[in-house]
Amino acid sequence: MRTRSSFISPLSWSFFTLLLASLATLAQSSKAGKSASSTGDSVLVIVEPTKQAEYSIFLHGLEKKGYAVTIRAPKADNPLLIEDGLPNFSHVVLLASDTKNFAQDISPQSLVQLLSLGTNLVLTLGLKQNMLTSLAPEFSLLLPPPATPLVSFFPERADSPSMIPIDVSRQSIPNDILSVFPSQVTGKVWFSGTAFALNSNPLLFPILHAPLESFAADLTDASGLVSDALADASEKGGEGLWAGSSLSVVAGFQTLVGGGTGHGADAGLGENDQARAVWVGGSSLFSDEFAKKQVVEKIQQERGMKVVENPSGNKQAALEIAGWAFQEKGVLRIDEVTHHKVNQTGLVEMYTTNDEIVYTTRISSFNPSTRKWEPYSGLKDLQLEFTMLDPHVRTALLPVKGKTGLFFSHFSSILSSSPPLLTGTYSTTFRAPDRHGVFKFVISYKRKGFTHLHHTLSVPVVPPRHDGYPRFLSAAWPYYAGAISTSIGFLIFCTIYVAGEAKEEKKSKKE
Amino acid sequence: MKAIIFLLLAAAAQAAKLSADSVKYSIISSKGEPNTKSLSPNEDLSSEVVTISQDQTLKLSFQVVDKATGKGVQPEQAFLRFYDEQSGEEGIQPVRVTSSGKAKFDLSMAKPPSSLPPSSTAPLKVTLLLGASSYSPQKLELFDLYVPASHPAPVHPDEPKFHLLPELVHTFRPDPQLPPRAISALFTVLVLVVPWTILCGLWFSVAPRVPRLFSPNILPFTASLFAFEYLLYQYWVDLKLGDVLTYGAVLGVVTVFTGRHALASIADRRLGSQK
Amino acid sequence: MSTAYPLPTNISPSTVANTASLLRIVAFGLISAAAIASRLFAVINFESIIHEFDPWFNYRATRVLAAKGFYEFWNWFDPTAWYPLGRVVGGTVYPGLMATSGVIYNFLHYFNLPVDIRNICVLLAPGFSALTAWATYMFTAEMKDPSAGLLAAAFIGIVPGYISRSVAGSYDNEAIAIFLLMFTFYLWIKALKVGSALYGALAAVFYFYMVAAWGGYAFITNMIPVHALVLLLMGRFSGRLYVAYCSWYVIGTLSSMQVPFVGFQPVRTSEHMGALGVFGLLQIVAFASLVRSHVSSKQFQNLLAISVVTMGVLGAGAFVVMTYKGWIAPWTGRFYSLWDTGYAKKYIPIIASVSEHQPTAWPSFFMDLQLLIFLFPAGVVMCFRELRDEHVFVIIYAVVASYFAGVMVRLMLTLTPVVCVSAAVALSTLLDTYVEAREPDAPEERTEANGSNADGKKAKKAGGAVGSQAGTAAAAAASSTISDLVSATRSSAGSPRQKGIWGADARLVIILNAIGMLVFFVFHCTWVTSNAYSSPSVVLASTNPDGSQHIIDDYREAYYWLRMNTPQDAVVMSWWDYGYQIAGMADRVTLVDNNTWNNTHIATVGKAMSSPEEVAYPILRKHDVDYVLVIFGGLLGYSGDDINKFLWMVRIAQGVWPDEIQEPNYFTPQGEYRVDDRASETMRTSLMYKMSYYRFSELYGGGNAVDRVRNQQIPKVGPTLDYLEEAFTTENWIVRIYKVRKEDALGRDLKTANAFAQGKKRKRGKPVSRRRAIV
Amino acid sequence: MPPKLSTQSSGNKPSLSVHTSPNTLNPTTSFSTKPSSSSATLSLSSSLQTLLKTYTTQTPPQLKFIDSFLLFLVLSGVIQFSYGVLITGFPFNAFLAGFSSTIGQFVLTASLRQQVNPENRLEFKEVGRERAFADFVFGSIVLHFFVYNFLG
Repeated sequence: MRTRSSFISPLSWSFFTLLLASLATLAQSSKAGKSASSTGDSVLVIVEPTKQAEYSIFLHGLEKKGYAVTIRAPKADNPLLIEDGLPNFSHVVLLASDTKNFAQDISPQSLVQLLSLGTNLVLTLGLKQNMLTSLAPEFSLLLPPPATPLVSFFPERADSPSMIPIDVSRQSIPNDILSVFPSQVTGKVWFSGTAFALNSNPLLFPILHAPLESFAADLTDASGLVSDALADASEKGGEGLWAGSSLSVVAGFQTLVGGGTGHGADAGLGENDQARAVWVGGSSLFSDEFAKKQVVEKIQQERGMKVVENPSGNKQAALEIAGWAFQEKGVLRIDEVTHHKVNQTGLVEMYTTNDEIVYTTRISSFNPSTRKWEPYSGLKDLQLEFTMLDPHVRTALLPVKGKTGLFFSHFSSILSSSPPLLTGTYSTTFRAPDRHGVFKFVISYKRKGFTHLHHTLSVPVVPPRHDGYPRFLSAAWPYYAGAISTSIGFLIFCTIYVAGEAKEEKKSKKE
Repeated sequence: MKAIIFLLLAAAAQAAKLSADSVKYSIISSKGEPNTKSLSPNEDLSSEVVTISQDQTLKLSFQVVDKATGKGVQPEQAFLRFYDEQSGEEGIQPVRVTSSGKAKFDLSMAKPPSSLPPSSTAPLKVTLLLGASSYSPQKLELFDLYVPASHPAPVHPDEPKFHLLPELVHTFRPDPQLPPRAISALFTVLVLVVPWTILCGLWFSVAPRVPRLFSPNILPFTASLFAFEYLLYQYWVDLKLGDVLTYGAVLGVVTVFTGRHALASIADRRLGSQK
Repeated sequence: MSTAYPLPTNISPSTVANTASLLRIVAFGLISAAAIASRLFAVINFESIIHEFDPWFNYRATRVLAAKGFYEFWNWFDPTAWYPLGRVVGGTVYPGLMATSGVIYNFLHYFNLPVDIRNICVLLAPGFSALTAWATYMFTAEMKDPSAGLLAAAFIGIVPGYISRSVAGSYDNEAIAIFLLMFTFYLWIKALKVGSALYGALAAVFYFYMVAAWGGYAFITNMIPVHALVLLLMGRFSGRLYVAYCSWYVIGTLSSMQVPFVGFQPVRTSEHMGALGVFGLLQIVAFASLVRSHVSSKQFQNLLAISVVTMGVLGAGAFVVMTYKGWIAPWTGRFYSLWDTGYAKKYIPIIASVSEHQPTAWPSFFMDLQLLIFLFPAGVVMCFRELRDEHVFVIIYAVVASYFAGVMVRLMLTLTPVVCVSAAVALSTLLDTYVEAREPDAPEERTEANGSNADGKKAKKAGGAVGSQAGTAAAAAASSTISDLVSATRSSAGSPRQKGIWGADARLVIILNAIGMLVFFVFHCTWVTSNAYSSPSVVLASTNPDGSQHIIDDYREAYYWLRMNTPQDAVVMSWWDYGYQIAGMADRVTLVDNNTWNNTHIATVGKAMSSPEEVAYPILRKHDVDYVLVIFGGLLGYSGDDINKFLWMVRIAQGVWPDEIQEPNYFTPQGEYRVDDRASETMRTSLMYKMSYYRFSELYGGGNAVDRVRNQQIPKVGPTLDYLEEAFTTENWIVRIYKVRKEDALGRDLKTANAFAQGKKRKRGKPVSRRRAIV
Repeated sequence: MPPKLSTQSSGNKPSLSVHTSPNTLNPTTSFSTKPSSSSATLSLSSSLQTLLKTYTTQTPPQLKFIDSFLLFLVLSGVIQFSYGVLITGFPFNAFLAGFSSTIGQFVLTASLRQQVNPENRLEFKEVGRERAFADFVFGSIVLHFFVYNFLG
């Protein structure tokens, strides 16, 4: 019974407390309408009009996913990216990788501003210097010198070395990074363009590595002797060598939000204005040519060689890459946060030191297939910090069992009109430190490929009230007794003193 | 959909393979005696293990040849790849190849090339990558190289925040421990008994008779005194300050009057008696 | 017997006494009126506003007390101060002041007088100044006679040294503390004279009030024991002393420990041990005298010698041991700074940085006390003439207080009352002597119209009457001191038979002279009060060329901007001087404030202010700072600005991070403190400098920008800010508010982000070696 | 007879503190004046005798009555103090309250004794016997208020 009450409470009052969150939720759900994206349907594709036809498959794929695609030529003046400080599109794809100069409003600064305004970007690099190559370093990308495409002689094939099939399935991905390519991306992905090295920046993570045998070089230059050129480049003072599987051809970038104080100027749950950017080494990855191009593979058989031609994975990979950028997958959100004392219900403005605190949060993720936000209990490494200057407590927020969840869901639907979602609830109980101050509940869940969850809620922890200390301690019995006996003695003394001075008279007579 | 073609003779039609032969390495330490060792690498894993220390130098030499004709070739790509399987760190070192296909590479740990990756206790797998247009490329596993361990690769200061962090617990101050109740009780009894017994003993001997204990002059005064002490006792138990002050004020006025009266009467008696 | 001028002979002593007391009452009413009125300059010149710094906290706390009641106030934890540590207000405040005005507030509202709490706070100090005058009157009356008392009351009523802390609006502890000080002393003297536990207990109760009201209670805690000890050493032990002191000490000490802020100090710290020691000593002596009454003197010698020596040795030993074991805290830094003026600057800059802790400048003695400072020694000498117990007290008080007043400016306050008292004693003795009508031998009588100073004269008449016919009638008027009075007048009247004053002219000259001095004194007080002490440093006043007053209201402009344009829970960082004002006027969260209880936190702010942007930024973010507020007087020539306080920030920060902040780096190689182009690199990159002079030179267009406080020329190319952005600057640039920028969305440091935003291209990088060998 | 004994004890309780302390001190004094120490103790004991005698004979019973109350307070104070020192003074406010209640009561009663003692009539001209008692009551009640306030 008591456990029940302690679980109902967050739901019953959270509904009132986190109005902001719920409003954000409404906004989100209304935005996540037709398309598979959680942040909006409108897509602006910037591409040379002549080349537009080369990407028909990709663009059609986007439309099939429910996106409203607008095409704009790089030099065209409209539609503008930003009008009156507001972005015109939810997503921008820049396929004009080799264009030299762009219209006025398409500049590195404006692109960065777009990101900070919450617009997602897909940026493709070309072999020539242009606006994007100067923008890339801001995202901690290390580009090779111009006109040095990624080449590889492996595997042996008829195509030119600069046209490389990359095996998606052989990508090694750490377990706490979202894998952009689901298992259904089969076959190899054709790539041709520049690869880039990644500086250490936790916001940036590789989506598609270059093959380990590949390297960036200009095989066509007349001076020949590529090997010597590479050797020179790799030496000290050289312009550096770009080679191997540490390079990436596709990298994802998640902008930083909620890094702030979580109150005052930057209050609120920050994930609304989080944006994503994807850097792709070459726009041809999205092209119809590569989407149609077969991959020739030899398979050793007991009876000699067997040559197999598979369709490439480009069509799917392109959509997956764009899908991640458009916040279809790996999108999380904190719906509400509640906290209260153990075995108590109701809103708490301040805790006393050593209180047992129950902290509960509800998290949901966006499901691109149903295009809805659904409660999400999949986070295994969610942590809660109780911070004053430094974290005093850091404990795991574990998902609450689904069964209880259902049980309470129907309870909560009775108690308050908050939606009966209990799965996706994470909760923990800990003891407030025995020092007073303004503490903050901090959830800061940052994983590469996922939306950053950042939520802070400050609450004062105060010393006990003057009557909050234990009284009538056994240790103090003698003192209590002493005080009381003194006053009793005083009373009796007074009584006798005033009541009877008869004898004293006698004395004074005697003297 | 999937088109499968059997070419039995297709193998003959493909380009000639590159390969490296006379692959030798020797380890030069400060005090000479280079023991040169040759090995014949192939595509699958090699069991060869090489260890060099801080003051040693690894000399590696080979010749890139056309496997069919056996004469030297100068490929575009002649890379040594150092790879740490544990940390996944990788380093690529291009090697200069002469037109005759001869190649040399020195790895001195005194001043290692920038391509050498950070190394832990695990060995670095050294692979030779050969690639040239119009030849089919070749990948040769040379040996596992043990080099002195270095610092791990530098990470961004915020990197830990993007992974699971260690849990923290607050260490609480210990509560003050109380003495055993028995002792407290004992002393309580002492405080109550010892002084009172003595007091009573003494007072029985010296205390005057109390003839006027209940005389109307005295009694109100004593009563109000008792009331006062009781009020204070109640304050200790469960009264708020405000109540006590108000009650106390009222009681104080009463006590003043009763007291004046009582003391006046006593004074009269005394003075009267002394006359 | 001849008189210098005719004395009415047909007046019955009772009439004389009654007139005297009536006049006394009237005079006293006038004095209180003057005392209150002269403190209202601040309200007249400016408005009914709370003054400078601490009063703002007291005002805020009082509002809480009035709104939520006493217990809530007692348990009040203020999360908006000392963010994020918070402040346990109930346990770190002297609640006497707030309680007082809270009581007044509730009292008035109980009678349906809806007075705004602010006006109560503003007018509390003037109101209590009248009570102070009364307490001083009582005290001095015990010293000499009521006429001297009236003089003293008049002095304390208008003397600048006391007005400086009690003008309307300076709602600070001292406002009521001085009254409590004087009244406690009066009760102590009374208790000592009468030897009644009643007065002792009353003194203890008011001592408790004093403890609850002001940290300066330690002055009483040590004055009374010293007095008692001196009396002991003078061989003046008496039952009265025992009764008075013991009843005061026991009740007073126990009650003082009820104040949460004081806690167990009275039994733990050395400052309070003197009182305890005297208490023990008195027990011994009293017991010894009891024994003496029972045994012959010779045996008594042995007993006394042995017992006293034993007790003394045991007591001293116990004290040493306990201090050594740490049961008794050694002297605190503030205490040491009283003996060694250089101590604070060396070890506790936080204390030294407070302006009112600086040693007093000589002129301020004259400014605050004027004529009294000359009468003061004379009065002390008078006390030596007839050395009764209470006179000993005044002498000790005079000596101690004048030393402390020399050490610390703010302790001038404790000196002022005794100066008034002894000056009054001196002056009234003078008047007594010269208004005294009897002549040694004067054949003829002179009539004389003596203009003013009615009270002194009439009072003297009363005294004279008492003297002439050793009056039972006047006993009512000059209540307890009658016998003393008799003896005094006798001696003064009886001795100078051969040498004395003849004729009225000499009298006239002296008296007129005295009156003249008094008149000048009054003018001086009025002038000082209206010009020097009535400015609420929240609002500044300057005079236009045409002489009219021009109000500079930048502080309130800035605080109001904060209140209106920033989120409720925004954290504002500023130097601690402005913490209370920000909390009070802007109602925003502050990092540090004038209750300087946590040196490290203040040092953190000091470090942030004195380090370069990129060092300061992590500190700001860690403390959730949203806005930074600095005071800059360079445009207006307002010298009390942060650049002038900057060195204190540096010193305090250096105290905690000696290897990161070094004071010398902020000076030029020649050791000058400059802000112009010759300023040191550290100085120019420091956050404080940048925030002060950001865009300062732009204000002068092409012309050369001159800082009118430092009188130095600011370089044309001003400092640039990457991590902060200017949010608001007041009309006269006195207050400048900066907003702390959020981290860059791309994870770059804000310097690079700014460079990019301004279109700077960065050079291409290349892959670097990730291997770092272990050396 | 019993009154004698009792008054003795009541009388020499205060003097006990004197009587014991020299013994503890003797070594130190003996350093200074070796010969005189023995005589000192001798005279001490003798003087104690006379002290008791004079006390029992000369003290009016009302004072004895007060003295016994003083003794009572001393005892309870001593016991509380020893408890505080030996066992625990943990609720320090309680200790202070209890202990200082006895101390304060003692001091106030001693003041009363001084004031009503016929020998110092001259000292207390303005404080008659009844006035003295009123003071005593007032002081005690104020004291007890603070004691109970502080008892926690």
